[in-house]
Amino acid sequence: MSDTKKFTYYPGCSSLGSGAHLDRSIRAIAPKLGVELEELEDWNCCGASVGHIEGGQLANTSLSGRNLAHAQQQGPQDIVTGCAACYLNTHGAAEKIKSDVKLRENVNEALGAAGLKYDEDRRVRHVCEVIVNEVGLDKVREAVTNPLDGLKVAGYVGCQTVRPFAETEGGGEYDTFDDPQFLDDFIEACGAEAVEYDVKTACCGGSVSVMKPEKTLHLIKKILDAAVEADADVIATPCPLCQTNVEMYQDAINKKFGTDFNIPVVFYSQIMAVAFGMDGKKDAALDQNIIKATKLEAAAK
Amino acid sequence: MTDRKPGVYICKGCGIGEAVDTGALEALASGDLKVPVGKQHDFLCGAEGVATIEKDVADGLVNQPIIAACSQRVMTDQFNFDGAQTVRANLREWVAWAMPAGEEDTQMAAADQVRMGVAQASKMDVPEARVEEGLNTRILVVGGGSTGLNAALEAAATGHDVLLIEKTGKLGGWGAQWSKRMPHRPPYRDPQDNNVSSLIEAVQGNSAITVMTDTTVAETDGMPGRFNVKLANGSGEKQETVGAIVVATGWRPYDATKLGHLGYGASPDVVTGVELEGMLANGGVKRKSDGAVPRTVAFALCAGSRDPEHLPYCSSVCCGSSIKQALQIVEADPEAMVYIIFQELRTPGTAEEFYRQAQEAGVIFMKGKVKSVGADLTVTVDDELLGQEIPMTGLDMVVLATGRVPKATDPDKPAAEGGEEQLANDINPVAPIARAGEAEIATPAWSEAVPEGGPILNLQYRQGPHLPMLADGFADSHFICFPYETRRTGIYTCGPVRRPMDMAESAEDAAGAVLKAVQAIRSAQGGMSLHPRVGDLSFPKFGLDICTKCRRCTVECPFGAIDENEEGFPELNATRCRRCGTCMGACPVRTISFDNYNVQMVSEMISAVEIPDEFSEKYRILILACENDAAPALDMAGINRHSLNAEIRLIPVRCLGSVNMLWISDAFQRGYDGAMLMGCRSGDDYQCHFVKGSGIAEERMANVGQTLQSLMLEEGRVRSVEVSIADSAKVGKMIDEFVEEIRGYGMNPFKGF
Amino acid sequence: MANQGPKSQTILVVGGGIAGVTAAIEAAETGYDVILLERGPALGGRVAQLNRYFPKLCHPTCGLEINFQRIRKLKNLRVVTMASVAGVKGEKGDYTVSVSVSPRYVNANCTACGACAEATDMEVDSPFNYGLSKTKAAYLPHEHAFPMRYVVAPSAIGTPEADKIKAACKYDAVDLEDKGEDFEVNCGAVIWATGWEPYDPEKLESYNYNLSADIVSNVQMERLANHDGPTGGKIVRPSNGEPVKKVAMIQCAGSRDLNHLPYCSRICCLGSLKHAVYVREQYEDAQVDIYYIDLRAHDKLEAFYQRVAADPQVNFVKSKPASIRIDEEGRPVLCGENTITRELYEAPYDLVVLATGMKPAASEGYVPDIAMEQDEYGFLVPSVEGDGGIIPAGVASGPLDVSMSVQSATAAALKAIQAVGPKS
Amino acid sequence: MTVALPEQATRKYDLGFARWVRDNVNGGAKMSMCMQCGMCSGSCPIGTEMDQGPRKLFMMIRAGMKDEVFNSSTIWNCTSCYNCTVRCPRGVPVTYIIQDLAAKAVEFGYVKKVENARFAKAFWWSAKTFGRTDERLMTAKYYFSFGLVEGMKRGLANLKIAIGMVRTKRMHIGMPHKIKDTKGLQAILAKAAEIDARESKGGA
Repeated sequence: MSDTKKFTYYPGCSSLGSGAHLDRSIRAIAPKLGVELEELEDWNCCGASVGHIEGGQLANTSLSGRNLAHAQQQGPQDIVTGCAACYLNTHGAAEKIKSDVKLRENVNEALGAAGLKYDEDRRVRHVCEVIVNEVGLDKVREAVTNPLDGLKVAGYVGCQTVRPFAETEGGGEYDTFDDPQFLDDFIEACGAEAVEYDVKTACCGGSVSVMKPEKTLHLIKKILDAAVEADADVIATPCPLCQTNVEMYQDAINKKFGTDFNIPVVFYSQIMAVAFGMDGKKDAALDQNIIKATKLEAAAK
Repeated sequence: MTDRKPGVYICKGCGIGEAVDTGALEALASGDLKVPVGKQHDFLCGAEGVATIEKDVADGLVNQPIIAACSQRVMTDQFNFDGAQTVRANLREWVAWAMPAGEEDTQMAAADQVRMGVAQASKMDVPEARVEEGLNTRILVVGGGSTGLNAALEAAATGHDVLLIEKTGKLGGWGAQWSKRMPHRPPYRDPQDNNVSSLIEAVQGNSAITVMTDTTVAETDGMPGRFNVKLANGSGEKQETVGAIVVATGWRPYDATKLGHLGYGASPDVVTGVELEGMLANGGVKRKSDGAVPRTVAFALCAGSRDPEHLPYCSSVCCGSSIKQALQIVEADPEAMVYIIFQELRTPGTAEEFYRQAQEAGVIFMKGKVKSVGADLTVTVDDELLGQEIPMTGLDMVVLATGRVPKATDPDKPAAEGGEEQLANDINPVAPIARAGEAEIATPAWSEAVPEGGPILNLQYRQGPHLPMLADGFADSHFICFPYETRRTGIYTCGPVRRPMDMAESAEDAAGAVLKAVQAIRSAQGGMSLHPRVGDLSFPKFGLDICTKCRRCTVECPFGAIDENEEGFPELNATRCRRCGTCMGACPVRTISFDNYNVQMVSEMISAVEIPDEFSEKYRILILACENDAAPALDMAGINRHSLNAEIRLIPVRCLGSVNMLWISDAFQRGYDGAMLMGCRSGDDYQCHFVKGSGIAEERMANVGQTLQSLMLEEGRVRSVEVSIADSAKVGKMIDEFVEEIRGYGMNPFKGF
Repeated sequence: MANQGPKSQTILVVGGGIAGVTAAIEAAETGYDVILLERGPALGGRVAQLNRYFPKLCHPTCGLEINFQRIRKLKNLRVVTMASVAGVKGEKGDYTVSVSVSPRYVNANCTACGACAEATDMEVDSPFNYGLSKTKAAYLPHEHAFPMRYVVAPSAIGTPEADKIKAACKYDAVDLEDKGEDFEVNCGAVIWATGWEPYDPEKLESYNYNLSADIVSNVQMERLANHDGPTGGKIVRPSNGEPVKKVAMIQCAGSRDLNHLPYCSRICCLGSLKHAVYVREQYEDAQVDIYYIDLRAHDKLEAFYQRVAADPQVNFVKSKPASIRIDEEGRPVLCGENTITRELYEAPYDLVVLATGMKPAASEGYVPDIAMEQDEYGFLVPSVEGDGGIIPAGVASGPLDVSMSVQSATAAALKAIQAVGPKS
Repeated sequence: MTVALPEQATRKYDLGFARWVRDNVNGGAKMSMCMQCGMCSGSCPIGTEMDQGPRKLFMMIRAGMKDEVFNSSTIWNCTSCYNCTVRCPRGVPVTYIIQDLAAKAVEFGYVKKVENARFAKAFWWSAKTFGRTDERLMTAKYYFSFGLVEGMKRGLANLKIAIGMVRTKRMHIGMPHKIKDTKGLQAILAKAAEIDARESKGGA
């Protein structure tokens, strides 16, 4: 395809674990959307939301600095990631380094210890933002060969995919903080129905859910309740931590609140893969969902 | 008018033709009413209809076209003819759109509208202006602070000579003693240079402006266009004539010695904002106690303001000026710890930017009331955000942001005798607001403290020497939409004497007041009324031959326009007059009249209505409606096609104050069954642009009761009601209820007499 | 040019709200020729849509009535409605202003008889009621409109309804071919009084304005309380017409917020106090909670604040609500932190009023680039280098209340007559 | 390493601590813009888990209440949802400040045993050792930081989840994922720590 656009792809640590199916499905759909992903050389952890606590701010920023330095070596193309936390940290670090001369100096001094340097301003983007701003919905629609008629999807965006950058210039101004439309647009473009879902940017508890789930189960319950109320077949999200939290705590919630949730939670990219007529396992990675998305599996070729 | 040539023009359009028999109306005009010209037209306001009237006027057939069509509030341009005096009879909004089509009662109402129009014309003359002699175009500005300096410059720039007087020996007022001012231009973030010295220079260099310092006004007499002002300075008194007066006497700080609980007096390092400003302007802030530069400073806002024990109002500028001072301190010493302790931080508009600037500079804002300030400068704050009482120790200085007291009186002059009633004629600041289910909540007493001191202008008016002022002592307009609507025509206040305001707003206010002064001078030259009856050339004429010197007109004039001469007869200061007709309404012998509005005219209109006999079961109710609120509300009732009772007969009046009670007794003697006065809200919170028209009418009505009793009629047959302009949906029901009550009394037995 | 004096002494006023109307009348009453342009079909602007003014609780139409009477008497004041400015050229004393008049489809023959409205069933959103109700496609702007003349909605043009509307008019007042007109005005000074627009409540994302009809803006609340409004003045839940028992006002809905309007809009605190009065006048058992950051009742308006606060059923919560969600019964629920008590609340209401701020209309419309500066919010300030021939007035120059707007407009009138020089 | 903390102030509203926060905490320079509206605290999804909430915490910082701030539960319950940050009408990066206060609390020894500190330790261990987060090892390290018994308990509670993860190949068994140049990465992190230490001395 002549209008293929190349990106340096930063999969992030979850791609090797809990978010493996996000990574797999993104890699699968990218060519269909005219996106070429070249994996970032020897990428490291972004620091997530806790790295600074033990490591300190500079060390934490230097983690991103190392990735940015590698991207700089790798070519002029923008960095793209599918992970919300990776996006948050890497994008945030790049923006900070851009505006803070002192920080840039310090990060480079640290990078120097490994013979690296970062002396430019690299744009760090989220896959969803790239689909909205670069690919365009029309192209998504064109790629659909297996429209998911009748599938009801609750589009759950979560936090960090849109906050705090979606409305900023650096973040591509691709959607809003509280009521983003892009995910519903993706779902509808795939021929499925995006149900009314007003908790789309409610918080799943993030890393607190990992550490102290007893404090946040009620948050996840709200997300599930709304999906049930909207009669959704499946919840779709772009965020690996959201996917894992909302999926894996359903048992614990059922135990604590006496409910009987068993709702599949998938990535938008898995839905796209199915709608694009790709393989349900190999491409859509539906086999990696703990709660099986049976309707989606049935629709998959 | 020597040669009246009335002509009745009846419009059939807009449903009038369908609602009433216009042919019969035409016949009535040319028949019983003997009007020489009577015509009807399908579309009277259209080009052809207007041309018909124009031609009759041009041909000399008609000089009083009586337009029996729509309301006097519409199609005014179309029905305005050179060389003719137009009379409007409202067949549309008040008859065709409000009463059932084709019915006898509707037809009778329409016929009476025509009758009243013809009667009105028979007593109307074209007013001729009364232009006074010896008019002057100079503008007197009282007060040489920044507001007054701006006013003087604005007036001079508009081509007027200016006399600027200042009580002290120096121009510039507070502003001249200050360092910087609050920002008023983008980016609204930094204190700006004080421009008062350049204002002083500009004034002193302007040949059109005469400056007199050490001067006050001893007495003010005369009227717009010709005020005679006696000026006093150390050496004596001097008489000057000016066309209009702008009062910019400004403010003084609230007396900090009354703020003992805030430590004032207990420590020399508790200072007022004004004192701090002086330090900032003169070499920087230093402690009075030891001359050291303070490094920790707390500002206590609302020191005396928003406090029922002191100043009940918000002085508006203290938040901004304290922020400015805090910024100046921090600028001089970035390590200084500066606290602003507020209850509500009020930086309205773009001043919010200034607040942010101070936050950015590290000034700490604390919400809470300062409970006490000790002699050791310990400030005890009820810290609302931490939820605890905090003693703040280690302070080097405490600044009290004292409020501003308007100088609507001169504290250095002795209090004048009389005139208290002109003070605080305003909404009671503690009056409860109406709530559903609570019929009447008792109003706590409001101690209307008459501001100390004597009158600024010492007006030699029947209504007292003071500038009228509102409850808090500000010499401001009573009206939101007309901030320069003065009760003393030709005299306009501006700046902090009118409302607490900063220098930028005061400068603008000065320009506004000067504009009104310019208009006052111009109107005086043309013999025209000022706001709200702008351009009206009529004025009250007094038939002194039958005047009983009862003085009601001089007392009741809301604008103090009428003096009593040495013999006790009323003497009009024509350019003070606002043409409301309150004097006319007051006169027991009906001897005050306007050329185009007089007791006889309305009497004739009342008499023109045909009163059906007592067997007809048709009642007649007279409604006299204020033309600013009630009459438009009745129009809008028609526009909305709300129904109006067909037994009412409506006459718009300039103001209920102009309603002469003899009209009411006339009406009953003629056989009307009831009478209703519709005016605007009265009382402290009055709505009347002639100040107290509806209030006066209500008082006068009390006496009508006696008249009715003497006629053996029930007092309830007369009622005065408040109708606001927004009552279009209600006014019809108010009338219906009244008519129902009248029906309860039965018909007036005087019918047919 | 120096000694020639102005070529034109006409004063042009752009904007027919309270500031523009005031500026035009005040200037005309000094004898100068004045042209007043209004973009909409009637004069009065935003204040015509208000129910009452604070603190007197009097009706704006009262003052407008006086002003309209003044206009009727002024032969030297010409009012042009449906008119906006497309360009300004020249300098003080000699401006050429391009005026563009959009079609009203109703000409000066109109008597306001209303036959056109009766003839059609087509309805459009009522602009006067901020979309809270519908109006006929041929409509009188409102009962107090000046000029008292109908308008045909552009959406009706080209439909059979338009033909019905035209056929109903006996006075040949409906002109479906109206294309508007463009003309030029030569004038010596321009007063720019283009006023404000309510900040779009949809932009306050977490308040979910779109999710409930029971979340209204403060300007809509004015219509709800107005006898000429969608409910005849009865304050009810727009969703179901039921009476309100618990009402919340949210201050600074958009104002004092770097994400929205960075400045304080000045009027909203007082406006909400007034709205509390509207509610309490109608309902004995209603409770009103006002959520605020700082209650800004400046100068003498403090007394109004205290008078409203004396009502035990009006409460003040120092808090900027974080979000509004909709509960199972469809009621809006305010969520946030009470900053005095540190309590986190989730409080359901029957009606929530967003005290949205004032956004300068000039920030969107045409602004002459000569002699005019805009601050970063879009308010107009006289240019330091300018010749003083173009003068901002009213809310176009900053967030002001009505009284201050009139004050500003009166001052602007003086500046304008100074700019064109002594009457020749 | 950060510039040394000032002593707890003896008088309320001594600005020593506030200025330390301004100069040393990520986002702290913007904290002065807070106008105490409550938007942040009200926006927090688990605000009920916080004793003070960010708004009041900021006021306490101004009041110099250092120990109360660092001992506050507020700094340990941030979910990083960023609602407060994007909604703050004054542009205060609330999330950054709260998160960095947590880091400072660890640095200055206020807390050792809260979950977050343990979790952060486990996380950083993985990041530093392998260059990547190995969810399995990190989680185990976190659980067992509570001690053997508690670690077993926590592990067992989530056993079903772990089994699901393993079965769906979202948790691997075997050698941890590692970057190639762990040495380089560790050198970078060591250097960063060195710079921090140097700067805190310079600033002190």
